[in-house]
Amino acid sequence: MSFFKKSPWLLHYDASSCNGCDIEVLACLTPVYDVERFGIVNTGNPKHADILVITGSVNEPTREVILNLYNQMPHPKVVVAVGVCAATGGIFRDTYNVLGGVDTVLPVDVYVPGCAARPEAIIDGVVKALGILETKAAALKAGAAEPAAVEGSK
Amino acid sequence: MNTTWLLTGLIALVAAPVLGGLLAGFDRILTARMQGRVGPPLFQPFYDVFKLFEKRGVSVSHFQNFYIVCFVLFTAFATGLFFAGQDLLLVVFALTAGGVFLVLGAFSPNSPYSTIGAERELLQMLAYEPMLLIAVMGLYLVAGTAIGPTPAAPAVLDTGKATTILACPPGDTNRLSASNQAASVSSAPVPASNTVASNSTVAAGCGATPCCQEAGLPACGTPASKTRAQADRNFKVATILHNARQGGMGWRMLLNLSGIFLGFLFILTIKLRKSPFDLSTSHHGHQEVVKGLTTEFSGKTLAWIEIGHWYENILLMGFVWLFFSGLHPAVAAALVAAVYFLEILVDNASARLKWQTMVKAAWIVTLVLGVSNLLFLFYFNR
Amino acid sequence: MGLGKLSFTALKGVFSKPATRRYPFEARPPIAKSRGRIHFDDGKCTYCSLCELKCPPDAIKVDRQGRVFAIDHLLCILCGACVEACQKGSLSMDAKHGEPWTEKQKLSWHTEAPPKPSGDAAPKA
Amino acid sequence: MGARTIIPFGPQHPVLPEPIHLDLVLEDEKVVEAIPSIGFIHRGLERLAEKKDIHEMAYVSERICGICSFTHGMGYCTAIEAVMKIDVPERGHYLRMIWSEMSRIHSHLLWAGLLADGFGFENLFMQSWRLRERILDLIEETTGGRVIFGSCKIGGSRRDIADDVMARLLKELASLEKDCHAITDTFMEDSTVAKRTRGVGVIAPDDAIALGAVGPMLRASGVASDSRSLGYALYPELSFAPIVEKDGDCWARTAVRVREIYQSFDLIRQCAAKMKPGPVDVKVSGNPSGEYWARLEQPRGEVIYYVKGNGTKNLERYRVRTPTFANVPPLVHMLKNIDLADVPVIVLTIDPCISCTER
Repeated sequence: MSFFKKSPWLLHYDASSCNGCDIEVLACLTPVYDVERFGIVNTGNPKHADILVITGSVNEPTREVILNLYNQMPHPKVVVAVGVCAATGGIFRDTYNVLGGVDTVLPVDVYVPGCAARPEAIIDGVVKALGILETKAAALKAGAAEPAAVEGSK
Repeated sequence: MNTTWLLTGLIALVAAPVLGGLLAGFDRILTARMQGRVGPPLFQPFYDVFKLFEKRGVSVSHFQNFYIVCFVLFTAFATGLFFAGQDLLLVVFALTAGGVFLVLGAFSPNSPYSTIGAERELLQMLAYEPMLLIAVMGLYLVAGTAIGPTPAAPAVLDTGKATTILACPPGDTNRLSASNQAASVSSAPVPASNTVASNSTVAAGCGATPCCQEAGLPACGTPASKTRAQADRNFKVATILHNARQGGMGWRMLLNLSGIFLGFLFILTIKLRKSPFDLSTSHHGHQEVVKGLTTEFSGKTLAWIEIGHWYENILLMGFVWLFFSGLHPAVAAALVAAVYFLEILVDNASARLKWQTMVKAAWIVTLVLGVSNLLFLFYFNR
Repeated sequence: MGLGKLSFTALKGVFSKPATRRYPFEARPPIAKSRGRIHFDDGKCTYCSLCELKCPPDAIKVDRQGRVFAIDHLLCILCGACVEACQKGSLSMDAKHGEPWTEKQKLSWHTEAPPKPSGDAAPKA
Repeated sequence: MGARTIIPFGPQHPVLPEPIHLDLVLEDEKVVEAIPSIGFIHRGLERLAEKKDIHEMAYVSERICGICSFTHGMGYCTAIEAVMKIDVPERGHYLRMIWSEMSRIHSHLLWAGLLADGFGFENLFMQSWRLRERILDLIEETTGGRVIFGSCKIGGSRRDIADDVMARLLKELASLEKDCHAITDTFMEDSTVAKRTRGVGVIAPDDAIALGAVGPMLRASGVASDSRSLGYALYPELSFAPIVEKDGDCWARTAVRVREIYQSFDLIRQCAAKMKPGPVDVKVSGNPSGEYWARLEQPRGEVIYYVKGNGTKNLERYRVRTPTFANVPPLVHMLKNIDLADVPVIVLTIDPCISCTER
């Protein structure tokens, strides 16, 4: 029996989003969507978090930050890419400063489509991520080695 | 300490985290409802802590976790002591020691956020500690037996019902029996065997309960005058409870301590880390120092900090109970719940203030409400 | 000036129904115009590729010869330009939002073998 | 004591939903200096004008920022329309104004929540966002999107608001306006809030002008400057006056925005009253040639769109000067010799939109 499913704490980082998905992630925490019903708390602190929610595409300066945040999170952890920019780079894919989706830097577990992703879609995505989190927790419990920290190729 | 009290202390050690977790669960649901949302399940705090135990931790310095163990041990120790009816002063200092360890733990990783959190926690201690001590003194003056008048010249007052020694809080029927021998016998509750059985109900009521001994009062059969000195000056929780209940102080206890009680409510907001004063760390990490004190802790250590807070909260609620201890237990319980509700309401109706404001406000409250109440007890309520 | 201006609202919250929509358990009534996800109806499509032309993020790829319509939902910004461009009404906006995926499905949608080899009489604008 | 510490504030920080990085040089808890570094969300959006055609650029322009998205789309379209000399039908203008005022309400309520969160008033944050959801519902009902409206196109509006929807919208807005008072009264009158905002981050009118402040920031310092009075769209048809406060502190900036919420309610009512049935858009053909500066009033202040067309379907140059960019110098000016606890409050009262600023 794992408690990860009942108490997932998330950390939100705006990689280079237009704020649209950002404010929808925040809206999930507020009365109308209230994800605290599932025990989800926005910790704002990588050391407390289980789920890394990233909005927006990755560019050169944020890449380091994302890696830093991800590596500071203790295991087990999952990554949810919210919005099309976080998934593929979206409409900004072609610009000179965008490297692409979050998966160019980190292993992404769940992609949430939408521009901007709706709070309902984000809730669905996080709920889906919980299953993955639990599998990872079970693997760790069974004695699997901790996955190595993700290194950025400079 | 007799076995009954020892047992309650041990039970409290086990029960406090459970109750504290439930209290936190209620707190989160109520807070959510006040904010117009549904909120988490009642057992959410337990889920959180169990999850944290499963999670891997990251620690920056080796001492970090050791300090937290000390924090939890001291807090639990303080809680145990309190519910074992032991010395209130010791409880307060053990609690403070726990707090100091938490601060040390937060200092040790050397991260800027947790350092600022630790500094703020120290400022918070600076703000609430005087009032906490005044509260202890107030309780002591009113119900901690008494700083009796010198045996040679007891002041005598006609309460209308019977002649009572003034130093005894009004309505303290225990002392009625003693009034026969007012000049020579102490103001301490007189064991049944020593008393002229003029007021048999009271005497029996007192003698029948084992609380005289539990409270460390002169054992039945010993001449009261001999042990008077140690019985008189006593900070024990058991004594306070005994005097308040057996003495039937009722509302008068709260009335006599009204200033101190209000002041205590004020600092309770700091201690419970509620909104106007949740400077060093708060339940939600939306603030300038992220999570302040707890920023650098993770996994098991964070879970232990949470458990430590549960202990602390139950201890504080027990402290609040002391103010109501003269009342019927059901009334007292309802009042304690009301106090907690009030704290949640205040949490949800105020912004976080700055530390300067906090220290200033806490000290003004301490001076105005606490000290004046104390002076009143010293000079007018002897 | 006053202390606790919000306490009345807070107290009212304790005794009234919360504003929360319990989403996964109770979905709210759909709003008709809501832009949730592009729906493709393969029966009507003539593979004219007008939608591909109008799509700002180039999420739609149409192979006119092979009669393949492909849309990448992880690129689609839900602007609805393709729906407006579509002359045959084979594209429409679904009010329901898209589902989360654990894997990227790059070209995730329909492939259609030509049912009638009448050539591409696509209605070009 | 006196030892300096540097607090890294951002790019990931719970009080900042957006990545801006400030190195706060502290002496104890006093901020001696704040060194901002930006560039975390630069995407290179303006350059996309070379790859997307002018009609697609309207969607791209909306994604400059998700909070004031509608104004971005509208500003871009206004500029292009001026270059191409397109006359937008009256109803199209009114619809645009209704949506832009709705987005102002949504933006200000959102900001109010974030500010409340900045000074640790969680309930106020929740209550503000609870009300904001109601305006978002109206936006979704009329445009189909919650934060990205996608309703502005070159030549007018992509959607119309039916009369029955409009009637419902006005009714809901009236009830929302009534409910807003509980929140705004708290912002204006609660003493714990006043303790955190009054006298904090004061900026004098002269400084505000000299440092180039715009929008509510400038109006809070007593300068009546509102780009809506320049007369884009059909704002000259409506009666309103710029909202001005004198104190120039965080409280005054809050007051300006709070009063603007009610002003926007009023403007929407005026628009609805003046609107007549008719077409909402005109057909656009051809490519722009020439250049234009469009100045609009965003929730955050004056925003400028520069477009330069060369007769092809792609723009030669597209440039946006956003209000937050103009408000950063006054912010850095205010962030000196204050408490660390005041930093989030001051940063938030400029209503930073980093995503606009860096695009």
